[in-house]
Amino acid sequence: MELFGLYHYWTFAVLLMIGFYAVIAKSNLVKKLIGLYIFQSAVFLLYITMDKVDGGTAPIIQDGVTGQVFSNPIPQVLILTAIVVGISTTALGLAIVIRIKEAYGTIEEHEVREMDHRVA
Amino acid sequence: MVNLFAMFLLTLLIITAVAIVRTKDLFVAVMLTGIFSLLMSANFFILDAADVALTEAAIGAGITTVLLLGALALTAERERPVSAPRWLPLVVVAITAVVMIYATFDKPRLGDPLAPVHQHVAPWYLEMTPVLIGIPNVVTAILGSFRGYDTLGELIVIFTACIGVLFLLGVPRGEGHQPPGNGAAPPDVALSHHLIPRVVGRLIFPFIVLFGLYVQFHGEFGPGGGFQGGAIIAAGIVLYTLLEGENSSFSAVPRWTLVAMAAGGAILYGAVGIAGMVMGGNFLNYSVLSNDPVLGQQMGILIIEAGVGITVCGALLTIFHVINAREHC
Amino acid sequence: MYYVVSVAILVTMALALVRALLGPSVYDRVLAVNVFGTKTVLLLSVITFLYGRPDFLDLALAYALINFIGVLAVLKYFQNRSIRRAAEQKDKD
Amino acid sequence: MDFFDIISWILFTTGGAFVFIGGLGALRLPNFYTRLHAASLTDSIGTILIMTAIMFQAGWSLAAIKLITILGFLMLTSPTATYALANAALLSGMKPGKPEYDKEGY
Repeated sequence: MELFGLYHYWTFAVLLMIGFYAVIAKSNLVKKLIGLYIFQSAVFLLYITMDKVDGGTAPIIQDGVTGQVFSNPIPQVLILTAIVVGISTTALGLAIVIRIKEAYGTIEEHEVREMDHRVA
Repeated sequence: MVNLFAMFLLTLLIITAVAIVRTKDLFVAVMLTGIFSLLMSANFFILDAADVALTEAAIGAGITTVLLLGALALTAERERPVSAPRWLPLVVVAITAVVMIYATFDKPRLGDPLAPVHQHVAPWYLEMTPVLIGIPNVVTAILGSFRGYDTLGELIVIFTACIGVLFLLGVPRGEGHQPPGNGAAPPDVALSHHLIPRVVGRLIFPFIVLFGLYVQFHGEFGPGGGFQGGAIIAAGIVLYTLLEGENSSFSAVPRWTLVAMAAGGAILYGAVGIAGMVMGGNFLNYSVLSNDPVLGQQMGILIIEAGVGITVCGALLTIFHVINAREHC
Repeated sequence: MYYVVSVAILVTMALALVRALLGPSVYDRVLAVNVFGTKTVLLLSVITFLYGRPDFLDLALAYALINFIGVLAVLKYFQNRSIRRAAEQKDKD
Repeated sequence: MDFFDIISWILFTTGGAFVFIGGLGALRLPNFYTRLHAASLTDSIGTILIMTAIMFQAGWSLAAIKLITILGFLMLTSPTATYALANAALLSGMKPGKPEYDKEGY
């Protein structure tokens, strides 16, 4: 049962590597961005996993209830902002991909590279 | 028992991620990303992070899908097969995964109260928030006051991303572009002839905005705050745009307002910091804003959360409109 | 008793995920996402009571309001795609 | 165990059963429209039953009002989403009644 306490971390490692695989092995640029999204979600999961305390509850103090154990609020603060920043930067990446499509007519990395070589 | 549920959800999460990477159809990948986000949010909630789960809900349920679909409409829907060998990245990834899983055996197990992360500043924040700031939600207190400088930085990043998207896509298309059809681009018909979605959408649109405002201003007492509230209001206006078309949306919320919102929220945040300096404190020290330091902190947090909400809403809507307008020009 | 209903919801989520993976048409996948969305609302509501913190029902409320937008975005995407395809067809003729 | 607990037990069990049957139908039925039918109908009744059961547990409080609101919005949006989906599928040329269609289904 002790080992199951690490299951969250294993999921983090596997998800991180799935996202990483999409970034390095896929040629499609939108797919690479989705891979990056999985990658960053894995990091979010790692941080949020670390905030949990046994028998704890979310760090919002309730009126008239004493003796509660609260989970750690700091990872939550970091990830809360990171989620919104994540979607903004993903949108920036998508904007670059759209411009690449307009300039090259394709969003496959190897085709873009071939065209660059032909020009050079 | 809840931990078993969490493990089940995490397993589903891995299956979804594998399917996202394996599928050749990008539309399917976007749909599975929606499921991925739902699972992620449920996991965050089970791990006691209600604020984070609400953020993931506000962003992942509407805005992510809409932006990705907008990008797909402008690029391609299917991935082309590659002939290059695949085994090298697979081997690299597998080895790294094994190393990382090996490294996790040194980590404290889930929920260990003696883990190093719980020893340092967190107990101080939990203890001092009721004394110094006097609001129940410790997450909002850290976000707005103790770590206000970080949050200002994050807000500037969101604003910069919005400016970047405007630079890349806000300009008209180049000379070589020929719109499909006989010279005329497809008009933006929206969903105006789908009567039932339109009626229901119009019915719930005000409730989404109202709920967004509730989340925005109830952030001191429950899960919520500027990031979630701004994203929910943005999602509501996206719904309106989907139903009624770009033009009606711009007559309700003009384009310049959105850019002004994206900039104005960040300026408001900075202005609170400078006001603190003028009144004799440090940058972003709200205690000096009022005679009672606790009241000053509460006022400061309320105003900077409003600034965050305004910027997030403006930036997300600007990005959405710019990508959407590209489709119809 | 919260556990019983949670297990039913979780199993249904798994079934919906299988449907999303199998397809075969894109509409089946959108349907699966939709089913998944409502199941998430139910699961979150049940877990708030399991944890004894009913003030977190805001989360389920957010999903109940916002899930709808995804389906409408898909509907609009299909509609624009058929318009685009018709225009391309006309170009070819 | 008092009267409300027994009612919630019954509602929870039937609701869970409906939800599960709906999931099973969405997986096993032969074509898209039948799957849509199974998923949407059981979704509605399952949601109503489970939400009512939680309301009996919550008692008369702010939580109960929030639950009623959630139920109301789900009752509005979920059938609309189903309608929109069926409409999109029909317009794309997928005919009801045909047991199978081509693999991509566009």
